[in-house]
Amino acid sequence: MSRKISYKDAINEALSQEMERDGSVIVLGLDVSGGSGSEGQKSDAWGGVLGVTKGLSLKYPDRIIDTPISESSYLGAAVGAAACGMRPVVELMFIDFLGVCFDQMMNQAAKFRYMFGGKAVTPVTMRTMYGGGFRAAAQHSQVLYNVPTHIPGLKVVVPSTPYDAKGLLIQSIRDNDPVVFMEHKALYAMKGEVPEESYTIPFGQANVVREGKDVTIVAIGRMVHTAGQAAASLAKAGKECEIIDPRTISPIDWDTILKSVEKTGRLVVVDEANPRCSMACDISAKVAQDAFKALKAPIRMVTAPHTPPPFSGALEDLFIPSAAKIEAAVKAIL
Amino acid sequence: MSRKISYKDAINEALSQEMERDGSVIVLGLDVSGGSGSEGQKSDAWGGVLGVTKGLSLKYPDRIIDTPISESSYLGAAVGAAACGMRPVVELMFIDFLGVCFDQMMNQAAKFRYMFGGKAVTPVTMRTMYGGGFRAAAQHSQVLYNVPTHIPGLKVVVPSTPYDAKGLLIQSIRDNDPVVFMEHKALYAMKGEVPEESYTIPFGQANVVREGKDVTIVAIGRMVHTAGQAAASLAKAGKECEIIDPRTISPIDWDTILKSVEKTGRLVVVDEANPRCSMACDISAKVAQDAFKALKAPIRMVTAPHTPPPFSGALEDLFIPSAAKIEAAVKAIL
Amino acid sequence: MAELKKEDLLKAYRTMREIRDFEERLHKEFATGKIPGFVHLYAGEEAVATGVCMHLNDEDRVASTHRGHGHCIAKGVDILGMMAEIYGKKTGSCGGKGGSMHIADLDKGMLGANGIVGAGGPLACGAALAAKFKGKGGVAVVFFGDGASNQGTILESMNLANIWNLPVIFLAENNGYAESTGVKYNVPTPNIADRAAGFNMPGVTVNGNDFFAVYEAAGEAIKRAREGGGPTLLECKTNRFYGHFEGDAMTYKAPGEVKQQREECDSLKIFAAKATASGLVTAAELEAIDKEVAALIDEAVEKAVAAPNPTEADLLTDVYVSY
Amino acid sequence: MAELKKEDLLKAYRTMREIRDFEERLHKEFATGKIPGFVHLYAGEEAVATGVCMHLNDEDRVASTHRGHGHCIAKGVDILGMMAEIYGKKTGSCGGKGGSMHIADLDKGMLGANGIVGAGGPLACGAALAAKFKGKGGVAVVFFGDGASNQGTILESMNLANIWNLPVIFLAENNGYAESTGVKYNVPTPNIADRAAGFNMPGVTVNGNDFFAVYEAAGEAIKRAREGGGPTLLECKTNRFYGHFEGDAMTYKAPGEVKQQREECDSLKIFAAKATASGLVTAAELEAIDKEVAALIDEAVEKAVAAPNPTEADLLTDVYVSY
Ligand SMILES: Cc1ncc(C[n+]2csc(CCOP(=O)(O)OP(=O)(O)O)c2C)c(N)n1
Ligand SMILES: Cc1ncc(C[n+]2csc(CCOP(=O)(O)OP(=O)(O)O)c2C)c(N)n1
Ligand SMILES: [Mg+2]
Ligand SMILES: [Mg+2]
Repeated sequence: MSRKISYKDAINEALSQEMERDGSVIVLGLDVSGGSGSEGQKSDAWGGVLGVTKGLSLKYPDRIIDTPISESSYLGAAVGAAACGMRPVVELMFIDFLGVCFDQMMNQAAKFRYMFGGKAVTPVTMRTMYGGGFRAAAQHSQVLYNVPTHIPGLKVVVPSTPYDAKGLLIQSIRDNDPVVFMEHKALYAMKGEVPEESYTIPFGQANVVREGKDVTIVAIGRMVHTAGQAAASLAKAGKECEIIDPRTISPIDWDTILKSVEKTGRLVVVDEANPRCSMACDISAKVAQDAFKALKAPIRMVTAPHTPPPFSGALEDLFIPSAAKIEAAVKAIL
Repeated sequence: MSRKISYKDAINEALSQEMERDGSVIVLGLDVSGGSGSEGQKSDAWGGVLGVTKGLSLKYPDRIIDTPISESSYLGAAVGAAACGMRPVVELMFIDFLGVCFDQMMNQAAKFRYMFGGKAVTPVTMRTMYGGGFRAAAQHSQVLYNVPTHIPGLKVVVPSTPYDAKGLLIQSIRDNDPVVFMEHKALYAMKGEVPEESYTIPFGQANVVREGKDVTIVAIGRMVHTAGQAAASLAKAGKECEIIDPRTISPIDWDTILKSVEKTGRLVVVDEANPRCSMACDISAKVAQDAFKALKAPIRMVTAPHTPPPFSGALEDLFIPSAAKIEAAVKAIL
Repeated sequence: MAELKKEDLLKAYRTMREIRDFEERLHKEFATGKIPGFVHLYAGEEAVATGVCMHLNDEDRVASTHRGHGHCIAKGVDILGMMAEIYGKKTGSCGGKGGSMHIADLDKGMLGANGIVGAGGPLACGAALAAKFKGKGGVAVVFFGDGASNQGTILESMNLANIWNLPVIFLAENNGYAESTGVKYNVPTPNIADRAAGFNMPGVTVNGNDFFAVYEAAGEAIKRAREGGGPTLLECKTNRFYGHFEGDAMTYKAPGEVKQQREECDSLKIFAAKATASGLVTAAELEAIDKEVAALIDEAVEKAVAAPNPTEADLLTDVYVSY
Repeated sequence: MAELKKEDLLKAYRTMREIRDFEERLHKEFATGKIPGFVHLYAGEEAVATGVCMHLNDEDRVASTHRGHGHCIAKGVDILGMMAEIYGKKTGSCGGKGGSMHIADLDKGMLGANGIVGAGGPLACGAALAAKFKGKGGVAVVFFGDGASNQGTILESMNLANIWNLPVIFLAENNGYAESTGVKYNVPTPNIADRAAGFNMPGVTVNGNDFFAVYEAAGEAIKRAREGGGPTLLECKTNRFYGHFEGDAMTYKAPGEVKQQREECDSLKIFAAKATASGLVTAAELEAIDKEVAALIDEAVEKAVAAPNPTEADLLTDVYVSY
């Protein structure tokens, strides 16, 4: 398995392989083909705003469906189609647009099964981009994965590598529950080893990215790599960090996290999101409840500050958690 | 100040007094007057779905404005009007309907000031009902105050008594930032002492509802009363609980919470919401970070389970945190 | 009435009678305090759900509203299960977890009553999209009220249905009120159907109290949809006989407004008159149905009252297929 | 052209030229990699913003879009501040916190460019409501694209504006594309203005490349709004000369499509031809403006490049008035 492809191509390949395998998989979203109704190239003109679905409409012309800018309708249509036997993968371009369609996710997709006494099955995958680094400012850089994580009935997946992106997306599509699949826009270009054949990664299984005995760092999505830099630097000073990438945050693999903290006695949580009611809080609180006795020092959270994402690169670089801040947090509790 | 009125009437009085004082205060929402365009009583036919604004349209006929069922538009109109010099109080009937209008709250109202470099002032108050106990099922019983709390730029107020409801609502209306004002539907009938004259309660000042030395219980909204029951029962067994009602959760009075935990060494957080990325996590995490040394036992969270709110009373009573569960949590860490 | 046979007429009448009696009985039972939550009654609007759903089979999907009992009954959901659900019992259609606002039966093509005004629009588009992929001529119907006609989700969905040429019927149930607010305030055109042109689809308005008018117009729209002719906006003007929800004093209605509607616009009376006048059915046959339905509703309430509550073990199940 | 005086014509031309040069320059500068983020250029659509905003004063409000530079300039926002903002500098209109998609100047009545498609509809309704309370004849304009015409917020807002009789102009900028998707796919009627009737308001479609056509139609709509006559939907058909955003290869446009539009539909050329033909202004006068504007844009870029970045102290400010 020595082939290296990008995070973006890994996602594309997962979609393609699942569409090949299962005719009930359809892809809906803004410009996911691109060019519909245009004067020039009428198919595959874009493949999504950043080209993630590029090429698919040539292979599956009827199942890659461009949508009008009506997120409630088309996301809700994906939910409805899922409840009627399809396996839609619907793209919400940026998670920041959640505000125009949240109801169909939170009150419809998430709740059908419970409200209907266990009778509904709604296998919809909602792909969306999140995160900073693009100088895309306050309405195109948010993280927000804590919002669907709060909602019972949804599953939330946050892959940090091309390998995970492919395996987790295939799992999401095959999964019988509604899944929110969060892609970090600044990871699309990242390359990594990805098997050509189809494979799945089960939900709720964290990845221990780096082993260490001094401190546990739980980091999510792109922050896994930032934490890795911090750990590399700390290693030079003789401090061994254990880095855990939960990969899915609902369900989340508490076992692996709690066991690690029981070993290290120390926890730093790194979350690119704003701090209040965040995943950083969620993980910290769980540990403070269930692994309290093992803790030798305060838990530290490294997050963005309580401000909207700023536009200017000079500010955004200060806004996004950095390796230096993670390192400082680790040092403060060692 | 021996006059007792209900939580609902306290809210009504706050609105009335502010409308009297300031002509730029307007109230918008579904049936907030009621009867518009009807064949019968054309004004004040409802006063909101549970009668909270009853009578106001008779006093201020032009400023109590019925809206179509277009939450995005009318909530956004309130935001726009606020940015243009009005002080709108807009009602989102139930917080569960957030999904059809969240954008105007999270990306517009919340972010104007920051995105525009400090130049916007958006004094909009968004009143909404939350919480269980009405057998109103999965789409009319949610708590969800963690969602606006996560969003920088919003303030979030959760009054637990008629006194607080009045003072905090007047503060919300006068406040120059967007405020989400959360009313628990099961508290409307609760009576308490409320001064007739106008008064404000500052944001970010918690209320120490009960003093005690053994354990700190932070409880929010209606849960303050449930915690009170638990504390009364525990007192009989000689255990002294300190109950803290944050009253506003963004901003939140960390000082009072941290000081109390420094005194008691123990923390139970009671939150009616679903557990993941909740206010329960938020408060637990902060304490595990900033008052860790004072902690003598694990932090405990008492929340609803990770399920949508069930309809049947038999289930809902098990879903909502009970005094018995709080008592058990306290005992588990004493 | 040409194409309707005797058995069709009797079936239609039975459905309408079931809805009416179900709702009238709930109204009484609610007053005793034994029924929890928010209950929105469909009494007065029976001809709409019935006239539409007579054209549908179990493969066709319906997305309903908070006022969903009528749609459920017309779509064939079991009445005993519905009653038990409304009482919050373990034997209910949703095991007591959903209640009045969330009754669903996917096997019957009932995608659920819905507590979110307008939410059915997108869902019906999705059901129609699935039907299109299936290629067997299935259709989807979204019922929504005059108030809901202003919700962005409904408006967007009309456009979506048109540009994807989906087999959806947008069924506007215009009962004149959204809670206490009159349709004249909320909708600035004479008819809700006037919105159809802007989304390039046929818009039709009929008397929603007349089963035959609804049946005919719905039949045309559904036929067109089945044949690939795309969506229709069909508005049925009707009345609700009770408050927005149980407990509503209806001060926004004019004195005598409901009384007059009950006298002049009662869909069951109108149906009975026309059906018996046609000579295809007799008054006695209708009365026999009345009795059977009365017994059925009695049975439903008795069984619902006697049924067990869900228990603690039920609280945590049915959130996910697997987690 | 009757009511337009020489100074008006010169002003209109200057505004259009400022927009064009601002955008053409950004296109060049973007290619050098010095401009961060997503940048959506308005070049080609100048006549729309200019024709509308000529009727507005600082008390009138405009809610804009992701493609907002033209609206900002036409509404009088300082060009030096805009350029610095787009470069992310401390001296920018928003201190570098907003960027291209969020330029605002409330003192000028510019309620902000907006990164959320359709979000301006409700905001403009609110601005209009405030104007109504103020009672001085103020109006609000929401600009939105052909793609945005399908967003529920826009559709809902048309209804809201009508039933509240708000002084709002819904200004549909139909440039034929929503990102890569053609308007023919997204909008099933010949004109977006065809949606107006369903919300009981006038709907007008004009050539958005002709300043005079826009000016006249907008003038009527704004006058009606100021006088209490309620909202209008005004559609301006126009073209964008660059990609959806900088970096877009525009494969969805036909070969030669932009070239032809630049030749036949260039709003500045059309304006210059008509204005000089009227005899009110001379080609030399327009050329003089060209030079002044070129110098202004040079200055704007130079100053923006030289300006300081915001610093750590700026990161945490401006979230709340008080917290
Ligand atoms: C998004 C949303 N907004 C508001 C409500 C509250 N609500 C429930 S029913 C209703 C009125 C609906 O009116 P209409 O669509 O005419 O249906 P009807 O009740 O007349 O059948 C309202 C406002 C809701 N449930 N969902
Ligand atoms: C709610 C929302 N959905 C999608 C987007 C992504 N997006 C930005 S601009 C755009 C196209 C807008 O098309 P149109 O309204 O025609 O405006 P134009 O770009 O042509 O000026 C899209 C889809 C967004 N910003 N907000
Ligand atoms: Mg109605
Ligand atoms: Mg466009």
